[in-house]
Amino acid sequence: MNTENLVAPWVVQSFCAMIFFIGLSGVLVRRNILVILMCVELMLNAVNLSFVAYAHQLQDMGGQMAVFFIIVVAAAESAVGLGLLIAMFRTLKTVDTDEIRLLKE
Amino acid sequence: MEALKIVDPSLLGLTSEQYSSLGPYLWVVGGSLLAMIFAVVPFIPARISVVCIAIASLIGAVVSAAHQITADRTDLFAGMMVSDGYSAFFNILFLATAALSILASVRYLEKQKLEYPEYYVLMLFSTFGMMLMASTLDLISIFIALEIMSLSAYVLVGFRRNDRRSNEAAMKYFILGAAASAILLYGTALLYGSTGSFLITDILARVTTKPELMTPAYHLGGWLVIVGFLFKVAAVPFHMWMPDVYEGAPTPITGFMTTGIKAASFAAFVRVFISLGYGKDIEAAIGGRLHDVLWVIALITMFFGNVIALTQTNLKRMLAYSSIANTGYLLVGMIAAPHSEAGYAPILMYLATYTVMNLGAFSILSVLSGKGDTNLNLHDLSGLARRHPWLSFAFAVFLFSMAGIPPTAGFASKYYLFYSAIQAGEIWLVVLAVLCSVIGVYYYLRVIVYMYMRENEGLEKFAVPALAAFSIAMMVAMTLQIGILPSKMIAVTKKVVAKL
Amino acid sequence: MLKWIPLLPLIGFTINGFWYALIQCRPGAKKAGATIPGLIATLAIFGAFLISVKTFLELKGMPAEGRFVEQHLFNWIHVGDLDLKMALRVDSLSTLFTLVITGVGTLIHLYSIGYMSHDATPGKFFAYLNLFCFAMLMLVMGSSLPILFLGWEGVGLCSYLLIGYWYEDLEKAKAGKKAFIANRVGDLGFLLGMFMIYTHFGTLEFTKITELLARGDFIAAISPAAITATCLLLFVGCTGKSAQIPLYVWLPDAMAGPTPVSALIHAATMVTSGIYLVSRLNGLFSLSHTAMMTMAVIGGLTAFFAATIAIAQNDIKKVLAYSTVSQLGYMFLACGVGAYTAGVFHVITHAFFKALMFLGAGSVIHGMHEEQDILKMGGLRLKMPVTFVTFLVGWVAICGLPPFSGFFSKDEILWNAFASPHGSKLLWVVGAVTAAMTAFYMTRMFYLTFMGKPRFDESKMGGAHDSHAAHGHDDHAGHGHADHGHAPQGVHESPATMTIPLVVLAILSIVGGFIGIPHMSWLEEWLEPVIPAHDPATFTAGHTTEYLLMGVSTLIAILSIAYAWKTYTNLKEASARKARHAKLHETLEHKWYVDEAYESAVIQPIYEMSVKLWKNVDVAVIDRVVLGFGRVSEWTGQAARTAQTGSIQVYAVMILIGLALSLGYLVRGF
Amino acid sequence: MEWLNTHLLTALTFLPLAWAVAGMAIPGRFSKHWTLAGSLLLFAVSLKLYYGFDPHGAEFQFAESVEWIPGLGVNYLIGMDGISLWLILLTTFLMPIVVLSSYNGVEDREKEYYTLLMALQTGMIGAFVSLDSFLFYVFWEAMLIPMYFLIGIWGGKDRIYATMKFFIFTMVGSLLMLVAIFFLAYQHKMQFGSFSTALVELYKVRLDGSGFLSTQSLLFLAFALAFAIKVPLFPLHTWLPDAHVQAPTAGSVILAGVLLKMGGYGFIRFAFPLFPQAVVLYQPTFLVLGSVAIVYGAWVAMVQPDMKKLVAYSSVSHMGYVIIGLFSLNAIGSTGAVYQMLNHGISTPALFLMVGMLYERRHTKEIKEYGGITKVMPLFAVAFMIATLSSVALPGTNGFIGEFLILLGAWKANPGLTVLAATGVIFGAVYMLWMIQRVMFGPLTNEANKKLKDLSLREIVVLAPLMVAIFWMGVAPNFFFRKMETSITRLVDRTAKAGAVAVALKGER
Repeated sequence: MNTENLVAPWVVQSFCAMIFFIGLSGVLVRRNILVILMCVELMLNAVNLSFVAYAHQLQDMGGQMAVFFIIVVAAAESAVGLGLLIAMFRTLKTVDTDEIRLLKE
Repeated sequence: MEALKIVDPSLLGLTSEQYSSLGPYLWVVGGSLLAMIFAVVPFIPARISVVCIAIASLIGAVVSAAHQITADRTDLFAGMMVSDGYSAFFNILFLATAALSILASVRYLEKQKLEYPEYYVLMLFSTFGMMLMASTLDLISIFIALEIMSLSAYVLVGFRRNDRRSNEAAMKYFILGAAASAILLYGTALLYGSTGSFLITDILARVTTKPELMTPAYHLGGWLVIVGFLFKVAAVPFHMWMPDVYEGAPTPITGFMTTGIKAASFAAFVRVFISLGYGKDIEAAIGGRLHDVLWVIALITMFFGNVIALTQTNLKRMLAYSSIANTGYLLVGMIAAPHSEAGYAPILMYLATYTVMNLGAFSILSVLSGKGDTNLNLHDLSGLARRHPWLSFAFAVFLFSMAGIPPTAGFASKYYLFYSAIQAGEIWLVVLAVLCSVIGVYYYLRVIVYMYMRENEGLEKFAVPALAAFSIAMMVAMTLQIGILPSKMIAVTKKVVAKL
Repeated sequence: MLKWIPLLPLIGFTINGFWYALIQCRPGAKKAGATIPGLIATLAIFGAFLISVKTFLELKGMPAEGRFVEQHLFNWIHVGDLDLKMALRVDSLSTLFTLVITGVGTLIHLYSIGYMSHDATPGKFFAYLNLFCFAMLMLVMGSSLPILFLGWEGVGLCSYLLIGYWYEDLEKAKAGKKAFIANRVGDLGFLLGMFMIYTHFGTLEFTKITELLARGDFIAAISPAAITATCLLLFVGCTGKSAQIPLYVWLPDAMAGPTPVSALIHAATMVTSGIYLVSRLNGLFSLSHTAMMTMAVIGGLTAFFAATIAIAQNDIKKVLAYSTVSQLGYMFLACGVGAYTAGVFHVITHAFFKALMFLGAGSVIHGMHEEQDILKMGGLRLKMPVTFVTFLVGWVAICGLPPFSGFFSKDEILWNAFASPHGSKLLWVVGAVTAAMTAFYMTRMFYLTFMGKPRFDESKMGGAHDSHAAHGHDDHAGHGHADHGHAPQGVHESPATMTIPLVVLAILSIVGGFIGIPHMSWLEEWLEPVIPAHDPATFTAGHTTEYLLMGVSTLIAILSIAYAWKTYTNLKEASARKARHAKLHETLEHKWYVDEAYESAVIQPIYEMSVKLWKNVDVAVIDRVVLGFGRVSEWTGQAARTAQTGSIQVYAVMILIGLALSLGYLVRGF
Repeated sequence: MEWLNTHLLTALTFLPLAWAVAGMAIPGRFSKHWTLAGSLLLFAVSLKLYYGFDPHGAEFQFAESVEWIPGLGVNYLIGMDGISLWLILLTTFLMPIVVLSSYNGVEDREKEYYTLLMALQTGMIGAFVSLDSFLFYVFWEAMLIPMYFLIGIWGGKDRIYATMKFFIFTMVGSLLMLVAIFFLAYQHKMQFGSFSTALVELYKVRLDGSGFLSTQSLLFLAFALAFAIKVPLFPLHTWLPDAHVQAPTAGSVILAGVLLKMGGYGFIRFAFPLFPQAVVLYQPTFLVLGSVAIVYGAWVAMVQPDMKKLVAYSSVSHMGYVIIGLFSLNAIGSTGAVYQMLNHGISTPALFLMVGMLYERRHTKEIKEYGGITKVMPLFAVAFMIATLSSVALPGTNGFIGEFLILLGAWKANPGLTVLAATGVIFGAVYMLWMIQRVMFGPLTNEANKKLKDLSLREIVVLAPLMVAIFWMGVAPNFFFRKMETSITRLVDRTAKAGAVAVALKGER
């Protein structure tokens, strides 16, 4: 396998970093909780990509393996997240983060 | 790519003493599964059966964990998990927390009309998550254990489904928890990328042998992992979620979270902290400044934790902020640990006594709280001493202990922590910590003022449930015992930490 | 045997005291008469008198240099190198004082049985009187300065208790307080003087101090400034106790107490303790000329100043009070010019005739049913013959007419002021002028009280408890005891128990002078071991001038008596003269406004200062600072709390800011 | 009984607590008799201490040592010397009087009241006997809790402000002391290889005491702050008047009688021997502060409308004497200071008890409410006069011996300041006599005062021992000095030796 036409590792890593911070800023900026959940997923997948990139770079299967765990956990997480969202929607009738300001100070 | 390395089959088989060291975990998992089954069995009232199973499994786990403390270190799953004194100590702590929280919440759930058996199952899952966190050496499995613990905690926080505050708290906890876990994960990825291994012991070994591995990515990754943990233990810049979540969650759960989840986070944090080589010679590049950053974080955590608690009238929020302040003291312990002769022992002892105190306080609050956690404000307590002398005496003992007044456990552990901090040369930090704790003395004593010195117009007399009374009495006894004769506890923590 | 002298009055005090406290204080206890406690007290002091006479005779038998009796009771304070023994020591000087105290004391105790017959709590009165005698005896018999100080403050306490005896009247209570505090100011000086002595001499025992004073080399080692400072500090103590210029203000107000008290404490004994101290430490004082000079000047000034005020006083006791201050000034003048023996001699004679006149005044007041204003008296010579005669003797003695004791002692002082190496002509002039004024105001008082026509309406007198609201009266507002015991009854002579002491004192006033006749005075020879006599060579004038001066002073006395007698024969002319220079008379009447000056210069500023201290420093500054910490943390708490807006976005942003800041520091370390 | 002889001090310390816990079973009505019996028993036991103590024996007698926290070098080390002997006796002497005086003063929650009193006594005696700095700190703090509750529950109108202020004030000082104790233990490890907080061990620790901000000086300041707050010394005294005015009679008697001595005792036991050079360095500062405290306390006391506050400020003034006595660094001054602590522990409680008696009758402490009391309460007037004389330091009473020795000692150290301090003698007389005049003398105008009853038998029994003590200590002070002399000379020698070193250092710098 010739390796010369492959992408340089730092490119992939910086790409992952970009996606990660897009996801993070999504969580900060967006009002709608559904979008926030999606952004969290985005962050997790960015990490997956960086894992795979490192695994390839280090020629070690550990990274690849980690991705599976992360995907499983991300699934569980979003399940719980959506469950909570529905419960909240049933009482607060909204998914907007500005509405849920009951607990403060 | 050359052929994939085939995993060595011998790793999968479990030798007999590996099997026994897994005892506590098996008890808890078995207990939770059994509880789930019995929850749906038609003719046995779920409430009693699930509770009994949960308590039984916890007690079994404690018994088997007790052996581990003395037993020497056994590696499991090719080094990913270890069962040594350290993890046994924490396992016992988590199991005790879970048992005492369950005792406190039995009557509480009845009062709040929330008698769904899943409560206890989730509690067991969360305990299992904590136990894993205390014993894994692999970054990914730390992440997984963290998620097991947190996910069940998110649901437990939102347990009061049709109450807006509970939902809001759960949602906030979920979003920010998920974001923090993602940050932690990204840190893990960077660490993996720069050192090529997940095992924190390997990372340390590789970095010490080849210092050039410490690229900026490594530092970023290390710091992101630390930030992930700082979020979990609610150090100040990352603490904003905690008061709202604690106020929204049902009281026993708040108790469970302040003690269990914080202790688990600290357990994992200590292991990762050591693996990042903080305090060893290699930390020169990052160490000097890491110490200063942690120093500042510890200080503002203590200061703001105490100062904001001063202004709180809601008891749960006040205890939330006091828990933040205690995180500050623990961070002081973390900073001082590598340079002091006692090492991380004071942190373990502080966590143990902190757990006893807070659990006691929250059990009392769950006994006191009315429908939907109302009447937990300061003026609801006024004149409590006249109506419930023993309950207010217990609460007074816990408050004195939190304030760090002698013959109580809080004092002994604070003394031990500051003592080792002084040995590490952090004199000025200790002086500031001591002054912050004076602010703490004020708002702890203010509660006692309301209980003992105000006229009697608080909430009317009510029956104190037997189970809760038993657990509170036990915790009062433990607080005073550790306070008066702390040497046994100090010896245990020292022995446990020696083999870290 | 010596310890019984102070011990007997102490026993008298305890008996009367406990009897009063345990029996009379019980609610509903029946009112006790004055005779029983009076007798106990008098017997106690009389016993002490007998023993002191026995001691005196014993001392007489001893050779001159070994003339002292000592008795060690127990060691009082033993700390580090300070070793104080509670020991009594009577030598020639203190035996005189014990004789005066116990002698005059017995007479006054006897007198007050009659005087206090109508009082509600005589037990308490006699207990205090005995306690006073105990303290005074300790003062004069103490073997070291702290024991003297024990007596010193003890008498201060008793004078406070006795002046404020009729505590119901706020004026009297205030007078008591004023006396104690003025004494306390003096005692501060005394205390500091004691410390100076201790640091420089290493001991506080009189015997050791006199030994060290004798050793020339030791004295040379101490700086003269230190000695002067010590003497001046001790003298400040004397001014407080013996009512000299700066601190004399309490003595006139002390007249608020019952008259026997004024007689015993404020005439005969307590006020002379200053002279005792100075003559006891005469060795120390004579080392520093400046201290002697200040003493002489202050003594002279006080004598003159008090005499001027006495002229304008209308209250019989106030006149006597200012005359006492003036005579004390004389005594300090004597000590100031080095004539300690003359000072002691004047103390003795003054004790006799001043006590006599006070008791006489007491008998007048008792007879006149609490009338103290001499302008409302007159012509009492017929109503109270014994008091009249004895008062006459007292009057003549104080004016200094030859055969009487006053003449010898006052003249001795004037002679020494004139001729002694420390004295000066100016001092003699001041002394002479004061002597003239003394004669004037004494005659004025004597005449207005006893001579001329009665200026009071007898029928109104002597009715049921006639408690006049007159200023400064020692009214008999006894605790509601019923009536005066008998129908309205005119001015009457005092009963026997009061007149006998008067007679005895009169005799003493006449005879008293013969112990100190110049050039062959028994007293000088008697006090030789304690007070070294002056060798006449150093005197600046010979015998002839001495006799000449004696003539001059007698002449002055006679002239001013005649002048006073003439002015007061017709009252109208006297009041016309008073109207002429009214303003001067008015200032004199108001005691040169000294009390008001003290009030505004010292007491008021301290009061305002402490209010300011309390309000501003304590409450405003310290408390505010202390609470400030609480408030600051409360404020930051509130501020930080509002940052908790509850929105997830804000929390997430906080996390990011935390992350960014820490990362920035970690990577570059700003 | 054998155990009692060998472990007398432990018995003395924990008997009150055990007695109180045993008293729990007794119905509320009898708890006061039970406590009185307990405190009298304790006084008897403490007399055994007096007879057992041999002034010329070892430095610390009746010593007991049991390992407590081996990991940190802390052991349960207790013992006593001449000075703590008298302070313990003062505590056990005052307690029966306090219990008897609050017989009908306290109605609600009697059982807790008496339990707290006994717990307080355990804390106090414990602090006086502990020779391990950590143990001392534990008792020092544990003592605060009962007093906190006593003032907080049975106190006056705004008792909560007062008790909170009292607690936090003392807490700040003592926490800094705790940090200093840690540092000392750490230095001991550096210099001797093993942790130890025992006093005798810490005496051996060498600390650089050269400059004003050297380690020894900073440590000394940390200890001195804690003790100065407790004394209370001039700028740190504002908690005392509030605590006294709001505390119940028994509370303020114990607070004035014993708790204030804790500060002085702390100086003697800890600050002086551990940091001799720093003591010499800071001697002038504390002499000035002490003198200012005397005059300031007297002046502010003069203008107080409330009797209890007046007596409280008088305590500030009296304790100012103790400070200048201690810091005169010579045998006479130090003995005077210790003796003044005992005097203050007799005369001020007497005054507080009597103000309490007036309060029980008229329910007011305002001076203007009274006037001419002597007419209706002559015996009370006699007792009040005796207590005033003692507090005004009249010779023949205990006050004089204390003040005379202190001023004499201070004169040797710094004559100028002693003049300022000695003026306290005058102002002391001024504010006390003025108060007596306004309360005791003058016409009986106020109607309510006419019906006041004189002292009951119980009240006489309460006051009699104090009156006897006032005169006994005034006339026969040697009885007290004999036992404490050697301890004081040891204290003074240690600071004097270090003083010489400090002077040498100052000299050559």
